[in-house]
Amino acid sequence: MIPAADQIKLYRQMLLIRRMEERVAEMYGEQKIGGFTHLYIGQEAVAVGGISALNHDDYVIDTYRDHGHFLARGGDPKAFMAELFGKATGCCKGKGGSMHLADVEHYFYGGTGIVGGSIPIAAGLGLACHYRGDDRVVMAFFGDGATNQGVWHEGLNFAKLWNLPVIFICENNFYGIGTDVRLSSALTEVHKKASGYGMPGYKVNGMDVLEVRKVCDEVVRLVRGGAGPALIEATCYRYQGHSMTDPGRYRARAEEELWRKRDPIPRLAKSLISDGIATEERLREIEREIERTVEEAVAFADASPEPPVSALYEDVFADRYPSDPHA
Amino acid sequence: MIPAADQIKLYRQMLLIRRMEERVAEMYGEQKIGGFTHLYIGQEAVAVGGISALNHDDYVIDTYRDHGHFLARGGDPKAFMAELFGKATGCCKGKGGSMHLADVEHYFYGGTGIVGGSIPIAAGLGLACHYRGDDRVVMAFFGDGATNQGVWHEGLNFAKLWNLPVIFICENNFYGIGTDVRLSSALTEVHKKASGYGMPGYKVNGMDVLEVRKVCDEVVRLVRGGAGPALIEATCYRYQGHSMTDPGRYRARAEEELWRKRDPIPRLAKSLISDGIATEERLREIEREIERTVEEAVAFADASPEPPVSALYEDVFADRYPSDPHA
Amino acid sequence: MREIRYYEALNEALAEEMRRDDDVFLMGEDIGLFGGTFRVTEGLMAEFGGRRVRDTPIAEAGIVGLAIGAAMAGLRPVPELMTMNFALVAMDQIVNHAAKMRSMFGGQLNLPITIRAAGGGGTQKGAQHSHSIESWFVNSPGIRVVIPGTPADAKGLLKTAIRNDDVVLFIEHEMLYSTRGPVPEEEFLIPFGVADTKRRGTDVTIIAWSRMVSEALRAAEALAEEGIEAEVLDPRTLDPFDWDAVYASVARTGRCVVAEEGWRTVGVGAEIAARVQENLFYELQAPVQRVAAVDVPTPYAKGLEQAALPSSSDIVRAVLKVTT
Amino acid sequence: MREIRYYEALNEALAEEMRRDDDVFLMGEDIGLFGGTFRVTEGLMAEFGGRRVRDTPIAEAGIVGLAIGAAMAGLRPVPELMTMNFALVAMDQIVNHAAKMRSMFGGQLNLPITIRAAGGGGTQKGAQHSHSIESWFVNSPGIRVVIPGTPADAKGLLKTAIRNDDVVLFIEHEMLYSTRGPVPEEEFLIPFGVADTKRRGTDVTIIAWSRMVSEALRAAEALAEEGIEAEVLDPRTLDPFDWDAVYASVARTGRCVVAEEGWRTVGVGAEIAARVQENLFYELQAPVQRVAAVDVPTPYAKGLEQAALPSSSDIVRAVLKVTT
Ligand SMILES: Cc1ncc(C[n+]2csc(CCOP(=O)(O)OP(=O)(O)O)c2C)c(N)n1
Ligand SMILES: Cc1ncc(C[n+]2csc(CCOP(=O)(O)OP(=O)(O)O)c2C)c(N)n1
Ligand SMILES: [Mg+2]
Ligand SMILES: [Mg+2]
Repeated sequence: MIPAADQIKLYRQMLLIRRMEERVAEMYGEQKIGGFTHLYIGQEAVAVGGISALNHDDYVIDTYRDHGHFLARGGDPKAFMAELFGKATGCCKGKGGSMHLADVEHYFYGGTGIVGGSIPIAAGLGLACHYRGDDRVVMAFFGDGATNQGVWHEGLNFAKLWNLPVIFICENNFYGIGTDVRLSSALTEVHKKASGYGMPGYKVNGMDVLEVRKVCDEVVRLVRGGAGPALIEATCYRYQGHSMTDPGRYRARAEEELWRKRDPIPRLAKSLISDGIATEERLREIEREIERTVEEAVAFADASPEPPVSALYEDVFADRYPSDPHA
Repeated sequence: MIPAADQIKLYRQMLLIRRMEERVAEMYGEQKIGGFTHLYIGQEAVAVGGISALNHDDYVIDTYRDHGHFLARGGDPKAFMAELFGKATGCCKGKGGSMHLADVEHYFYGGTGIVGGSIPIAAGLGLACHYRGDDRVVMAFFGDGATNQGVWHEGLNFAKLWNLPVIFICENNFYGIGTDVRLSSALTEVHKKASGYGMPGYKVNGMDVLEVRKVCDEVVRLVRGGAGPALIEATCYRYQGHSMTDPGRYRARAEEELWRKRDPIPRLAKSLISDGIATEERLREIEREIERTVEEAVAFADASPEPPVSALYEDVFADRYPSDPHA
Repeated sequence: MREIRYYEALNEALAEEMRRDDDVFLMGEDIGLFGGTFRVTEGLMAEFGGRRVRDTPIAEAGIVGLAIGAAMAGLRPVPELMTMNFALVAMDQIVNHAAKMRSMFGGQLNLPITIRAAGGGGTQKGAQHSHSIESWFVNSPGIRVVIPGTPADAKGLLKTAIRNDDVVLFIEHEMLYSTRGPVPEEEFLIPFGVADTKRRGTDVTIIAWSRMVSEALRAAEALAEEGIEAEVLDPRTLDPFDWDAVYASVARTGRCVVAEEGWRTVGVGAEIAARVQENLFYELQAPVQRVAAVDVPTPYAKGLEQAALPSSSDIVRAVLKVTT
Repeated sequence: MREIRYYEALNEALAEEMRRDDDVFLMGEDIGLFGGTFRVTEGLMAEFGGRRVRDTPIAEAGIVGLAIGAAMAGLRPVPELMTMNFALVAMDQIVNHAAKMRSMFGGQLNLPITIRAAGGGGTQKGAQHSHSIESWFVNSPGIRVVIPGTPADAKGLLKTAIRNDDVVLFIEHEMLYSTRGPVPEEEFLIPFGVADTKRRGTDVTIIAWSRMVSEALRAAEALAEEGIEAEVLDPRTLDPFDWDAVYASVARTGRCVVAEEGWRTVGVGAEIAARVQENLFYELQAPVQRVAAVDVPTPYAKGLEQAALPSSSDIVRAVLKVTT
């Protein structure tokens, strides 16, 4: 049974992500945000359930659909929005953008824009845990589409071979852009791909944050204890298009409606109330607090300065030499 | 039961490969052959058993350890030796060398020097079979080490997803250069890796050509019939070092001796005689014929001309333009 | 002449070549049911079906590998890598397999493969999604590199590429897809290795390709107001390369500026500068200038990205440097 | 001074840096029990054990990826790719992840990774096993490129690379491993970005690195007999690059020849030629000449391979072209 305070925190985080993402969509429409922007709406239970099972100094690593995980990991909403606005106050000084949010202080090692690219890196974080003999674990999030990339295979083999403490969480939302998982994976039940590595595979309902949390608690405990890596498939659904420019015509309306009925946020709200953990009034209060946080983040991002052109030449290397480009 | 004539052919081919490879080693010692040269001695039963199960116009594709498969596919021993000598009469005009033997006329699409590199290409040959609606199959040979490369994963997923007629044959000789398969693969029983793709996996004794042939007959029949791809693990052993410069110190003497007792050639000789398929005299005669073939090949290679320098500028492209390099 | 968009021109080329030859087929991520990330393959699944328009897993090395195998067997695959950024996971299959196989096998087979991918930056997609790395492929022997800057060139060159018997890397540009230009209604092909003079001029030769063609033309207009007449030469194919056209133009103008979107250091512009000084040492009135991206990973923030990538004003500046 | 071999110098550098810092560890194919394909890691497994000398699967993209992760967590991995040929399967992890991450993340972390690999051809290993593709990495921002040509440079630069806080590609050469040269007994480091004058001369500047250094020196001796004194300059690191040293030397000699083993078209030599003509347009007495590999996949046959790759006689020819 997940403690009441934790359940409220899960609710707060899912709602924060949802409301923040809704504002991101607006801001993208107003062209305050550019480039590729992939919303996390609908999948909140996976990031929140998974990351809440970690210690503050466990490692988290991600793909380009990284807004939810950044916030769930405790990343600053202001630095988040400012990054999307391309401002100097962004978490990556405006250099990363939506696909490359990172917050090393919170052990969030960021998004990559290359499908599957983070998987061997996740194993490398796991190797560092082993190397140092600490008892940290690594949690790596990725999509169903990533499981067909070569490096996914290499990363999972390494992790199992060396018994590294990595929890691979596949957010199976059944599509990679417009391609149905049945058109991309020989094995559509992604957790069964673990069998090719002799690794345990779990399947959870990624629309139920309590279930995700429960399974992750257990898996994290095992992995931290030395059981070696594990693969978790969390079935879920993204409510929006793949990125801001995708109208998502490839999905059936009926399918979308079905999944909207499984929305993880009202689901948790209902159980919080029926389990007597929170009153409706308390939930409304949380909603208001979150709205304030979102507004503050937008205001902060808006008011923040653009990075100066001189920033172009910074951060590329730790050490500088005369032949490096300069203003 | 494999027909008597076929069994004799299997014997002849294994012995041809063995004797040819022994001469290759000598010629390498005499510096008539250069570069990387990977001998196939010890593994003859896999190439011979596997390829003999194919039709003449099925596709075969390979790695850098490709001498045995080239010969088993019916490649000309003279063109083989001349290629190793880097002569203009070689199967690739001296441009490929040991790792890149190819013989398109015999549907042998050659070796690649990049571990795993041929796997998606094999699937592509399978795709061509499907595309054209012909009933050919593809047989792809590779080592245990290749199964951990990213493209191996991609190729197997594609093959199963599209139900392509490809037989993937892993020659598990338990080492990739000096690295024990237990130090490179999370799953050391390579045929079980098929499970990650929902593909059937078979294991055969790669030191018994009759067993390899029997299983391949069956698998080829299934695959040709439309059952989709299959993975076969043939356990075997290379008697020499990884390449000509490897003394092989990483392997225990006892292990080597054990596998030498399983030599596929005396094994078949024994059963040919005990089954009344051939007399000792007949086998000696075959041996003599093969020795002649080998000598002719060496003499041919020796007598052949070097490629002219002008050859440098040929074969790169089918179409030539003025900016291409020229003598 | 009718005007159509770059992506429509590409779409026509694909459709025409597929109608012409059943051996031509497409494979790539989201090219079928989804219609292509940049709409290039829109409608082709409907016309040609799933046999010839194949949606694939996200596995670019695999995609190229399958194309190689299919080409070995005599087909004419046109794989799409979506963007050049994803060519990085397929480098080995492209450069070490596709490009070398004909040569290694002593010419035993042809590999008629046209690999399509969108290159370039300029839309704030950040460091991993803004590559102009044509220089790597021009460095690699065995592969043709085609990089059209206008709808007509896109169509005519893609048709040539598909009929060509060698491995072709066909680099489109994300920011060009929606640009319009005149494209003949009747069928036409554009040969490889023939540069196109996009503007005649006498004072300086600007060599530019892909998105930099329009930047160079814009720069030429601004320069014309200052009384400087720039010739704009678009090689259109970087391998083969029309050196004769470059030498002829620079011999006339005596001055040369290369504009490319890729990084400056060891870009294709370096090769052009090196060859021009080798061949026209005494004709050159000033050193060859290069306009290119700043040698840093492309940043996301709009202002920084614009500062990182070259534009018409950088070209103007470079021309002024050698003409005044 | 004692003379040791190139591979021994590298081995010493690794051992010294591993003794100095427990965060330094090695990973790669056959580096441990087998002792390294080129003996560079010989004995290190015995001294440092399997925690710090890690044999890996054949999965180069994975190897680099794991190194990135370990470096993110503060370690100092020294992954080996065996040869540069296998960097092609790891291009995305090297160029699109390792090299860009610091920048994309706004400088939040350092990635102190030294990727080692043997480059080059010349031993009949054929088209897929003879790469000198340093130009691609010099084109890519965010990664240092180090390419020593002598045992002493190999040792001093490898130690610097390992202590450096950025991603370094450290390119060795298959044919250099067994070459001998003087290497100080006492500890020393060689800074990045400082070219070394391997021979003084007044008539022409030959710029060469890796295996071409010895070819250039051989050429210089032959030229001396003709009365031509060549200066041989080895940049040693291609990123950072010691442009000042190049300009200073060429300003003195007025003539410049670049010798590299990589393909000619868009090689690093193109960049050097482009910059030298940009910066020394009026000082140059003759066009910059490039000596490089013929733009074809390297053939296996010995005679053809030798014709494909550059050698001291090609350098002599190029020098004579600009001095007579
Ligand atoms: C190597 C690579 N190939 C292609 C792309 C383009 N792309 C971006 S997201 C995406 C789909 C990924 O699907 P999935 O892994 O299921 O994640 P989801 O978007 O559903 O979260 C593709 C193909 C990419 N970014 N990287
Ligand atoms: C991508 C790649 N990495 C490394 C190598 C170097 N290499 C050549 S053969 C080999 C071992 C391959 O082992 P395995 O696949 O088991 O085949 P075997 O040699 O045992 O037949 C290695 C690592 C290579 N050729 N390609
Ligand atoms: Mg998905
Ligand atoms: Mg093996």
